[in-house]
Amino acid sequence: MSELFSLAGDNLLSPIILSFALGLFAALARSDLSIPEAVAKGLSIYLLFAIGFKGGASVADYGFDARLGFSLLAGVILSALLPLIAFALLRLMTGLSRLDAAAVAAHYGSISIVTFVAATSVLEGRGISSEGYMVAVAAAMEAPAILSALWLVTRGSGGDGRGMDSKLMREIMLNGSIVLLVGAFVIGWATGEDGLAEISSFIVAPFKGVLCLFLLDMGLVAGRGLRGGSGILRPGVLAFGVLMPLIGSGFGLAVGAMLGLSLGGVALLMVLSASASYIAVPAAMRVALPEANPSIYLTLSLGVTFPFNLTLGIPLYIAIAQTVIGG
Amino acid sequence: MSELFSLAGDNLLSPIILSFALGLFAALARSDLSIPEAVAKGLSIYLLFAIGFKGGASVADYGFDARLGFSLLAGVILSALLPLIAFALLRLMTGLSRLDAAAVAAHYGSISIVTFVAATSVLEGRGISSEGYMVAVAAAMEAPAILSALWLVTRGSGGDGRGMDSKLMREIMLNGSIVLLVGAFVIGWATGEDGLAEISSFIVAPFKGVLCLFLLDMGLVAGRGLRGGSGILRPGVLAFGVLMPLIGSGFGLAVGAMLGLSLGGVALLMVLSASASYIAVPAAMRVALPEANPSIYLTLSLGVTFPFNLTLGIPLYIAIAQTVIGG
Amino acid sequence: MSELFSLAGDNLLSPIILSFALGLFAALARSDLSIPEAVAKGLSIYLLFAIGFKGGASVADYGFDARLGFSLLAGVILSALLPLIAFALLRLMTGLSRLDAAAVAAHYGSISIVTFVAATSVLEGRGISSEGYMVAVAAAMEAPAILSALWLVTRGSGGDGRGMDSKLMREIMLNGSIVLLVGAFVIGWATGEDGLAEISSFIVAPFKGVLCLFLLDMGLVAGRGLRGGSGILRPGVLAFGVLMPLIGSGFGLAVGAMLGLSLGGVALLMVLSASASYIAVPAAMRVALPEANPSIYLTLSLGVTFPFNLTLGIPLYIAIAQTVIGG
Amino acid sequence: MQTHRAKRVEITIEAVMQSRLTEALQKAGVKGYTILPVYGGSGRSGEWNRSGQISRAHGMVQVICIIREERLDAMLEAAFAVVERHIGVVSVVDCNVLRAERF
Amino acid sequence: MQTHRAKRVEITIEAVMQSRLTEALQKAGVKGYTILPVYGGSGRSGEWNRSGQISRAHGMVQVICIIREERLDAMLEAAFAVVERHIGVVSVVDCNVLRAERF
Amino acid sequence: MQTHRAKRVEITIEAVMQSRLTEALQKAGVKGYTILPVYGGSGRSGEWNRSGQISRAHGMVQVICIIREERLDAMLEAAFAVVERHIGVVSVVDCNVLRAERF
Ligand SMILES: Nc1ncnc2c1ncn2[C@@H]1O[C@H](COP(=O)(O)O)[C@@H](O)[C@H]1O
Ligand SMILES: Nc1ncnc2c1ncn2[C@@H]1O[C@H](COP(=O)(O)O)[C@@H](O)[C@H]1O
Ligand SMILES: Nc1ncnc2c1ncn2[C@@H]1O[C@H](COP(=O)(O)O)[C@@H](O)[C@H]1O
Ligand code: NA
Ligand code: NA
Ligand code: NA
Repeated sequence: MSELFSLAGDNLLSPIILSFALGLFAALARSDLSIPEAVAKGLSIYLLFAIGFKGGASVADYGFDARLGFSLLAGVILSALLPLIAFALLRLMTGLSRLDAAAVAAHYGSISIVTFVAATSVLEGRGISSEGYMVAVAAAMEAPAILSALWLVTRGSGGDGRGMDSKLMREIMLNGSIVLLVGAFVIGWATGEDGLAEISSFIVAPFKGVLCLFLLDMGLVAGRGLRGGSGILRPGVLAFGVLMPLIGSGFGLAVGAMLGLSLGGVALLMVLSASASYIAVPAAMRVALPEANPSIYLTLSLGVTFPFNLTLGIPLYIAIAQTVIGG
Repeated sequence: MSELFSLAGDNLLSPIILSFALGLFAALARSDLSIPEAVAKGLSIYLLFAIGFKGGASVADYGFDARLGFSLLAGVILSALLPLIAFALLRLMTGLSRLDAAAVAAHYGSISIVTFVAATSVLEGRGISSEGYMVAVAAAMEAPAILSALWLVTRGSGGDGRGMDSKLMREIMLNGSIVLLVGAFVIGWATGEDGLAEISSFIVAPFKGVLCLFLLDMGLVAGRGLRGGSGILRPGVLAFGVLMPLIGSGFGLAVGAMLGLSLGGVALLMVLSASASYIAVPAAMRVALPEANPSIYLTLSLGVTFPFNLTLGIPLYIAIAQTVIGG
Repeated sequence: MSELFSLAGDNLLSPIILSFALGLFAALARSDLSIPEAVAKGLSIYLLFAIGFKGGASVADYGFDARLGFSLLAGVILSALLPLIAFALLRLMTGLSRLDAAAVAAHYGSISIVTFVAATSVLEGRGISSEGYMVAVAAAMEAPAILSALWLVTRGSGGDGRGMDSKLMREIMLNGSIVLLVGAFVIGWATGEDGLAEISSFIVAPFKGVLCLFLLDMGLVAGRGLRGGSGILRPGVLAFGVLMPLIGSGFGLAVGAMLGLSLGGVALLMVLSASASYIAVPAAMRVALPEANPSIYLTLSLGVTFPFNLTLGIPLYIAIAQTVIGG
Repeated sequence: MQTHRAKRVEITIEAVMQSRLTEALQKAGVKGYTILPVYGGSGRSGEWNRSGQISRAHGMVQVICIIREERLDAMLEAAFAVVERHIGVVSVVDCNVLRAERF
Repeated sequence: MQTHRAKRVEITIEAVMQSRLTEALQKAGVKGYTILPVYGGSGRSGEWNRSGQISRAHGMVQVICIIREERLDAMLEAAFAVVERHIGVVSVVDCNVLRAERF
Repeated sequence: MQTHRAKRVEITIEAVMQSRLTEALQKAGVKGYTILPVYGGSGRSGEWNRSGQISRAHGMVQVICIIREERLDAMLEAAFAVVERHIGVVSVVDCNVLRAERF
């Protein structure tokens, strides 16, 4: 326990977390500090490309694992099932409407790639390795949750034609972050160690520093969201934002253990299950469920669950994984 | 021959080419993956600055060569003459109007700096050195082709005052990419090895990685262009897009051999002659020949000739140079 | 003296200065070379983050100094007093109105962080170390000058309610560059050497190269300003732009020596006192003194004093500090 | 100069709906439109701005469409079908255009 | 389609004054507005453009506000109080809107 | 509030032609204009958008010019001389402005 606290403490004092805190502070203090939209997008493209490439290169290096196929499948199932649990919990704990509850639930089935990236860098810092293909699992978990949530809504409304159409389906499956992550994974895999060596002083060396600036931006955006949306954070909703990642991580733990993943792999699957989307899913919800209130799902995902995972969640999940899996 | 194929194969499997392919795929699959305009411009500024600086520093290092002056002159002449050949070929092979043919021709006399950059990095990968001042030759080849093309048009139309004026002339000679490339070359030359050492962890180490992201963007733009402009790619036009670089590279080879350039220098002059502009020339054409159809020259240059050079052209030109020049 | 010239010569031939010169040339020659607003902002965010972080980490490393508190206080006083001198000088030397003179004076009390950054990198190049907390002193000197200048105006106009209100006060104290600089300083301090090691390949290695691109941009902006605003540069105004930094640096020298700062610290305090703001103060002036002519203060600060400090001022201040302080 | 009466329709709509809107406009016979980026705004659903955003969920665009009077109604129907369930604003102004043959 | 008469007010103002303007508008009962980025311009105070700028001192924004006719005057008073001492332009155009209940 | 009749001219033109247009406007006595960035569009020459573009050949801008009625014709002549051979759209709207002395 005390070890856990000290790990959490170490984690809290990393430049990454403190950069997020700085952004949060600046936004809450209403500083005019801001990162241009184009720069924020550029940073996110860099991170997706780098994490995908490194994952692919590591698969090329260590060779394939029979578990890859099962892990992808497990990711899809987790992503599809977690929204049902989230939905039930929301209806129980909060007064949110079916529509708002379904929209929020979609976010918690899907994943936050930057939480994943932060966890990877904590694992690296502790010298814990993990399966390179966890990046592919992350990509596989982005979309299924959206379908589950829309199914929850159409079932409830008796199917008024709302929600999914083929255009939206394509938008979801081919959204920029999935394509870039999977594409970079494939490139890393195809070019392997040699490819990685060629560009490692771009995608490996400065990675953590770029992550700091990106988290500074996320802190700014989260802080602005909290300032505007804090009204919606009634106790039940707030509690959900902390409880749901814990539940999600439990499922991740169970599935990861069943798959026989390494310690690092289990921890990452816990992180993926615990994290909530704030890129792909919000966009899909604006198209498919425009009546759902975006400030609820954005404030919860980015303002509550993301900081929780970043600060306490990640060290906690790793500690639990260590206890259960050993290593 | 089989060696050529294996080199082309190696080339195809480089992160650079695969990044371009990823962009192309994403655009053709209509993913919403996109790189903000400001980020793309930032990447191109980085590449121009880095390539210019490194060229200048290498000239400072290895000292001047009597050939520099002749090479610049040869570049100007190549750039001015290739459009005449391209124009004749277009009128022969395609049904393009004089105006469209002249506009396309201008692109093929001028150069694509990113093709040049990609070739440099292939040469480096194979340990083949080249004259640092080839960067200056590249800059010298940007503009003359435009004047040739406008001359073709005014000659044809009996000189209706269309086309060139002194404002346009200044815009062409002082366009941003020329100024930055030449300016960085001069800075690299003036500060030499010391200057390069000061900033090499910015302009040398991460260079290839940045190039990957830039090519990802070019793939996206090329793909979007192909989606919209594929109608104009009738067989004749398409064939021109592959034949003309081969012809151009032949001229580059002859001139490079006459100048007595090194193997790397000859290969780069072949690449410059083979490549088609997609920055400076299109902008000049919009001003001077607004009636020419931009989707013809953009689709040809960026959608056909650029990928051809990137994948097959560069290894081919190097192989030919090796056969002819030896080394 | 001849040593000074040779140092100035070395300085003039650095990639940093030449990049500024390139930007200046491009703008004056009316090239269309330009750096997108978002990229320029991204570069400035990088520089502020890096310089703040490194300052904080060095404080964490070398431990606190009793002088820190006094240095901050001295910075505040310098920033508040220099505008009074600048104002008197402007009224004496130029025909500027009270309002314009006060607005200009505010700029010279405050500081230019990029001048500070350039000086840091010159010091590093010569192996002269300095107090890490000079970054915090820089932040402390940003705002007080604004209050002094507004006091000069309200005193003159009999206090017509113009100028400062609490919203503006918050905007000034929490402006983005102060928050980022101080925040990064605190992060660097809290995470210390370990934190720096984690992200040094992002914030240390490529720093100088990024600074080159940023100075290229500043050259472009300064050149455009000079093209438009050169009309206002009558001899008196121009002379002020060179004289005031010399006077400011004298105050910096005296105060730095009194504080017992190291050679590097004294030189940096001279640079801070000599430099003129071009980010925080202009924005505050547009809000508080909209009738003051922005092209006067922008042209002076960015077009005259900044290049003077960058090229001649910095080596001069270091040489003087060496003569006076020894070392 | 010779100008011709037309309508200038301005549709402020979420960025995620942009392609759906322009497809609908094209089906309704609209021959051209121009899209302006929107930096921020405020309305019943609160205040927002674009800085630092990476999700397409945030952000709106403004689609400006100059159209002959006789086509206006068909166009508004098409636009309304898309914006109906979404946030956004549609306004129409009388204007005069050069080169009327283009609309 | 059923449209309703309204006013489209367009205020071009320095970026540093944006939040002061929108606060004033909100106090004057304005329910919504849209902010467009401005790339450059020219006026009595000279020519400018945004490229390469990092200071908020440069740059303007365009605030567009669609409003019912009866609220126009209160709104213009509020806007004028903010822009009065500053550079900038205010123009008003008659327009027709869909979904009038929103304004 | 006291407002004055004027014209709001909106010219959507290729970015490469921007400086030629604004120079012509200034010669025609126009005292001010505002330039908005354009994100994308569609017309007879097809669909385009700005993302990822590095060439000035792509991209348009919107030049907005508020002008007194009596100057309109001279201005349209000047604008037309520039846009004539180029793609782009010119539209004019009646408006009312505050601070008429500025136009
Ligand atoms: N009256 C208005 N005038 C101009 N733009 C508006 C107005 N009302 C809403 N908007 C724009 O439409 C967006 C959504 O509005 P709403 O649906 O009211 O939340 C806002 O963020 C504004 O960008
Ligand atoms: N007549 C006009 N039409 C459109 N925009 C204008 C006009 N006059 C001024 N502006 C805008 O307002 C800014 C400040 O104008 P001024 O106060 O005249 O310097 C200019 O940079 C333009 O962006
Ligand atoms: N009817 C229209 N309404 C608004 N913008 C238009 C219209 N037609 C053309 N445009 C704009 O002008 C550009 C060129 O049009 P065009 O010359 O028809 O290809 C398009 O890409 C649009 O940005
Ligand atoms: Na999840
Ligand atoms: Na060529
Ligand atoms: Na100062």
